[in-house]
Amino acid sequence: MDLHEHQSKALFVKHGIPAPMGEVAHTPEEAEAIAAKINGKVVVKAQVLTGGRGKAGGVKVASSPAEAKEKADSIIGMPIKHLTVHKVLVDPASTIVKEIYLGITNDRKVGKPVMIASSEGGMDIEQVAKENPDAVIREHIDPVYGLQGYQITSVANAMNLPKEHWKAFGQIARGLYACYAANDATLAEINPLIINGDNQLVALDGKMSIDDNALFRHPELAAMRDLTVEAEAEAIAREADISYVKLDGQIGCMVNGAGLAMTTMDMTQLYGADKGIGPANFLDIGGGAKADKVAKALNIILSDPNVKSVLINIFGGITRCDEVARGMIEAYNEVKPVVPIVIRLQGTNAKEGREIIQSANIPTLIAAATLTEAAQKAVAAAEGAL
Amino acid sequence: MDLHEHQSKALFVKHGIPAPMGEVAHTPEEAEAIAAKINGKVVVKAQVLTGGRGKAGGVKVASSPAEAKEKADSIIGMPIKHLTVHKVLVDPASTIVKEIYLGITNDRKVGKPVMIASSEGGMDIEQVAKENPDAVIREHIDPVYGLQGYQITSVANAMNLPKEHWKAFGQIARGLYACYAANDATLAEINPLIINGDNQLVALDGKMSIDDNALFRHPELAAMRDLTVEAEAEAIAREADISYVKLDGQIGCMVNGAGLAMTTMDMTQLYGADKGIGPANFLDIGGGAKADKVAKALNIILSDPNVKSVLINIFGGITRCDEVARGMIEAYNEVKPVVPIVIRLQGTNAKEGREIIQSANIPTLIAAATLTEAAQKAVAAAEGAL
Amino acid sequence: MSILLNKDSRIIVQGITGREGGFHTQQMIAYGSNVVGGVTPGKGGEWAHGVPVYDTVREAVKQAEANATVIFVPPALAAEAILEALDAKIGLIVCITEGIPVRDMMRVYAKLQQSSSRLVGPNCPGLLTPGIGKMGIMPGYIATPGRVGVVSKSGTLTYEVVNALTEAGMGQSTCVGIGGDPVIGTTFVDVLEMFENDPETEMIAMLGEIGGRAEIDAAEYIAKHMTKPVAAFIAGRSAPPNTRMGHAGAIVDGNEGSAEQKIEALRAAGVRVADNPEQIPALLANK
Amino acid sequence: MSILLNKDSRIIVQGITGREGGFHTQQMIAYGSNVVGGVTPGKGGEWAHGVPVYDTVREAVKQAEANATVIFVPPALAAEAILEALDAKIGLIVCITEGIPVRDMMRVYAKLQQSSSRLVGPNCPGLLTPGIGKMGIMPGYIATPGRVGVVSKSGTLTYEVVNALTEAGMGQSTCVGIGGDPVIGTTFVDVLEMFENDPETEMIAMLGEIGGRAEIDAAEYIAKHMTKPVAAFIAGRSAPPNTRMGHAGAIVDGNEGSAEQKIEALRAAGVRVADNPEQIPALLANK
Repeated sequence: MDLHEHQSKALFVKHGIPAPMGEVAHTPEEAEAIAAKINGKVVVKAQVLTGGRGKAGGVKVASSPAEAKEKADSIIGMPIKHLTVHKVLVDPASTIVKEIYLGITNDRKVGKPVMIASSEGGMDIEQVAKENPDAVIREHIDPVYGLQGYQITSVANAMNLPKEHWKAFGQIARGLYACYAANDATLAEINPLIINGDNQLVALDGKMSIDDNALFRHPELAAMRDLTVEAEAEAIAREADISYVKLDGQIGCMVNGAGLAMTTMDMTQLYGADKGIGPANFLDIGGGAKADKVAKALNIILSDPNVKSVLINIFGGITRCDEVARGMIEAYNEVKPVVPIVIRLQGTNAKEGREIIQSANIPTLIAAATLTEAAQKAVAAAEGAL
Repeated sequence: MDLHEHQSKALFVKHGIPAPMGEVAHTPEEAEAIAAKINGKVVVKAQVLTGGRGKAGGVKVASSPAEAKEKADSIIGMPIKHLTVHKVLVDPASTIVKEIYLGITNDRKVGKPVMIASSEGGMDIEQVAKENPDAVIREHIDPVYGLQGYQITSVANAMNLPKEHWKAFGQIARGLYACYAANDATLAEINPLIINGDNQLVALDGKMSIDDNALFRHPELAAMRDLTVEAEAEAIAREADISYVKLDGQIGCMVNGAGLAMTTMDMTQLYGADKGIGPANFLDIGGGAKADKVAKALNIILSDPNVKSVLINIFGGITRCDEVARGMIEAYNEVKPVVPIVIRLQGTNAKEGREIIQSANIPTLIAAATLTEAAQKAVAAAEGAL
Repeated sequence: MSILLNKDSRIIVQGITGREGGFHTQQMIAYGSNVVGGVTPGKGGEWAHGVPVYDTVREAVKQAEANATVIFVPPALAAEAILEALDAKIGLIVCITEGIPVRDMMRVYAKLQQSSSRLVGPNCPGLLTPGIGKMGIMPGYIATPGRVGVVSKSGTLTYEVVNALTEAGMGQSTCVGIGGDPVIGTTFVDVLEMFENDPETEMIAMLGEIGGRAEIDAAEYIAKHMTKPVAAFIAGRSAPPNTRMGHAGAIVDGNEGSAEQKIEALRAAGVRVADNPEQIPALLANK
Repeated sequence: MSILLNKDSRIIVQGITGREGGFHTQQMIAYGSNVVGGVTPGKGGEWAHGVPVYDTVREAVKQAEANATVIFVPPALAAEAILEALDAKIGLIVCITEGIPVRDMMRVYAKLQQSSSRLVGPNCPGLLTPGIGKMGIMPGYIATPGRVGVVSKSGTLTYEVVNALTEAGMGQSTCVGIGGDPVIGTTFVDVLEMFENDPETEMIAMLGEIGGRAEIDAAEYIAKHMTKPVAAFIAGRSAPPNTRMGHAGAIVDGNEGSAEQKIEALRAAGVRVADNPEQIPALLANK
């Protein structure tokens, strides 16, 4: 789960990291009031959970409350990538003398957190990493012992940070690791960490991602989830414990298991790409799905107007295919979909499942034996409907 | 540093361990008032930093506030071993159905904390450990990962604790380890941990010792030090960063280094034992002692009226013997001791040091070349004064 | 000799009295796996599914001489269950549990590296050695003894391929689900090495996914060390590129992780990469 | 060959710019020790006592090819200093610092056991190899090259015995102060084993104290494995028995720890135990 900049920076401050203490505005008027309170130059920053905000015009400087209102008005409601901006952070403006990058994430190769730092911070840090890898310092952290002081010294040294800033940098690095560890983060990033006009280190922008698997022990973080960025279908899916991601194609997919769900998507693209047909979504209903879950999943898939056919691919392992088939018929009767549904059952009691589907005698319910056959039939059905 | 029972139990309660919530009384009247508040049977318990309190009559049950006052009166001021009781804990009395032992200490052999438990708790636990070692469970704890739930299960299982108590025991074991770790304890002990008449587990008595080396990061614990148990000389020594322990002999010792200090004591006993003469104290002045420290140490030694002679044994490593000799002369002139002082200087600039002592021409300042000679001369001097 | 699981394996189930643990214990026993007991704290002394329940793994090792464990305990307790198995010096630990916080797994991983135990998973379907037994949730009936080693990040996709192999008359030596979590005990490379050294395995089916660089590492290993033929499928070619927050992840992982890159690396290593998992038996048959 | 410290040792001093660290750096260099640098965070690039200062041990290893370190940093930071040396894979770590919290040392000890480094100390006078060099605070001039290995828990008592040996014309191969803290990196047994295997050591002087059971372990080791003569002194016969709080310590340590028990165990192992440390040279001379 990703946190907004203002949420991330609030957590940073809790861990002793200096950051501009602005406030969030949901309307231009609120932005104006905050700017008046700050009583100086401000930055109005779109709070959206995606990158490229700056390039999209989502960050603007304002010299007066009136100008802050005007800038906020232009930013709130603007689209950035596939998201709409619903709120802005109004921060006091800073003079930037130098931009540093400081982040922590998990390195799955070694099973440890890694601190990443560069004296060449800012938006182009990935470019720096590619073109001048030596300018990006990596320091692996023992997850049991935590970040040690000598590691911070080593990082500060390697990035050629002037020694007058080491003490402040140490406090920030310690704070960032503490913040990362205490919140089960998978990313905690300060970019840029600036040296400002007063020669102070300040976290100008911050990003954090929290491990979804750990949210059960962080109710206060779980409550920070921004529901406005979630499409309605995704919210419904999450409630029902279904993994759903909307895509741009025409074939709605319902599969048990993430790997097989991706594979099923791949198959619709493999056989449909030359006809401009591909997957409309990723959907994993998980193990042991019962009728009501199948119905919910079907509803979610069909809420996408682009869907021209549905491909249901169930490999019954522990799940029994006859049960899924019965659930499918129930769901069909409840949802009454108009688009054709190709259903392929394999594994435990697959034969019984197929018989149940066939004996239901629903013309838009098409059985398939193999995944290849199912994908081809789903493509053909979608094509027929195009 | 040892904590009193009431201090230890207060820390236990902070970590979720149920314990009787009595109060401390310094006078019989206070004890009466506390008993009145408790409004039921109470136990009046001497708070002294030594074992064998129960056998010495320092723990008494009282059925009424008046009786509590009476018992407190008999306990406050009583001597237990070499200590005087200055205060009592007045706890509500408990019905004891079963006594369990649960303690944590460090096992230096393996460099880890070890949890020790026995279903045969109470005062005779050491006896149990000797006679029936299998009745004492030992579970080593990884100091980095901490006590794990399965270890608690294993302990509960091995001590045949009825399963109805496992949950409560788990909470207490976790709490005890957390209390131990958070306070840099070297001992945290519940003895007895009882099953009371309501079938609840309760920490009836508690002991904690804190690592002196870690007190710098626990000012709140350092403030708990009971200064009333410290002899004045010991308090002065601690202030001056001198290690001093009063003993029963006649030869006051002043040495640099703990091992050499013990060795010097051993030598006085080796040559004096047959004459009933031995060390009057352990005293380590540490490294690089200067004149003022030598003077302080001399004052501390001479504050003991049993001292008949003094043995100063300095092995100058980094410390220069000439400096010590000069310091010694200064100290001598300041303190003007009447007892003879044997001084043996060895190591760096020993020759110069000896010359300084000799040229001072003080009759009660006797030089010696070897430790053996020094010990023999100190014994003779003490003998002469006997 | 199969890899990992064999006739000398004495399996216990951690979480045997739970719903999932209980069901799969029955399935494992029905498949003929040598399940010698289970562990549920507080239920020691009881019986479940015909085997004794112990309070701790240590007790199960002592009483039932367990040397392998399969873990079905809930995510909040699973990391500790693995630590318990490590502490009891269980040689083979298979963790099925999905949803373990990655921070917990990193702590486990540090301990695992100090031990001589093998951890498979977590968040995996486990192991299946046709004719010998299974540890985990793979449906036993889809497999048949033979000479294809199967290794996979995925669950149902594995079943799909195992089923296709069986239907094509190609049995399996061992099927291993390594799991798709960020921190796992056993990697593609580990399993490939075991298959390479296993005389009963003649060829390997490998099923990967987008994300991470495990398949790239596998390709490098195959190019350098493997003599046996490998066929692979990489799921997720149609998935849109991940829109990642921040830069740290990209800096650590570089640009690796897309299906195309993985497929390319595997092809360059001489692996036959299928467009469709149902092609795998054919790719292996034409060796 | 001496033990631990030798001609190939390239020594750094952690805490070189501190008062104690600086003084003893001068002493070590004056004695001829091969000090190649020092470490003080924030002072990298400066020079101290004629050697370069680095910000980190890692840097000192890289730039000065350090393979041995002696630690003089304050107690609150000393455990981390040891971890830093371990992380930089320094093979020989000598920690002089007194007063490190035991909890910190237990964490260090867990890490030490995963490494291949040797830690001597903490709270010890360090090492002295006459004619080669010293790491720590032992006064160099009292020692002279020879064939007696000295191992001790104590500081000045060691000097006393080394001095007595030198005055008796008996030089030393290496003098090792192992320190008296509850958790230490190198025990009597470790050093005795090194001396037993060191062709330059012919006989050993061992100086123990009351408390703990290290001398009992040493006696057991000597009885089983040592062929070279050992003379010992145990300090603290006149100390009153420790009045200990609680029972846990007594249960863990049993009744061991008194001088009498240690002396008895050592005598039973064939060790000549002195009543007086000044007897040690004579006890060794009459071998």
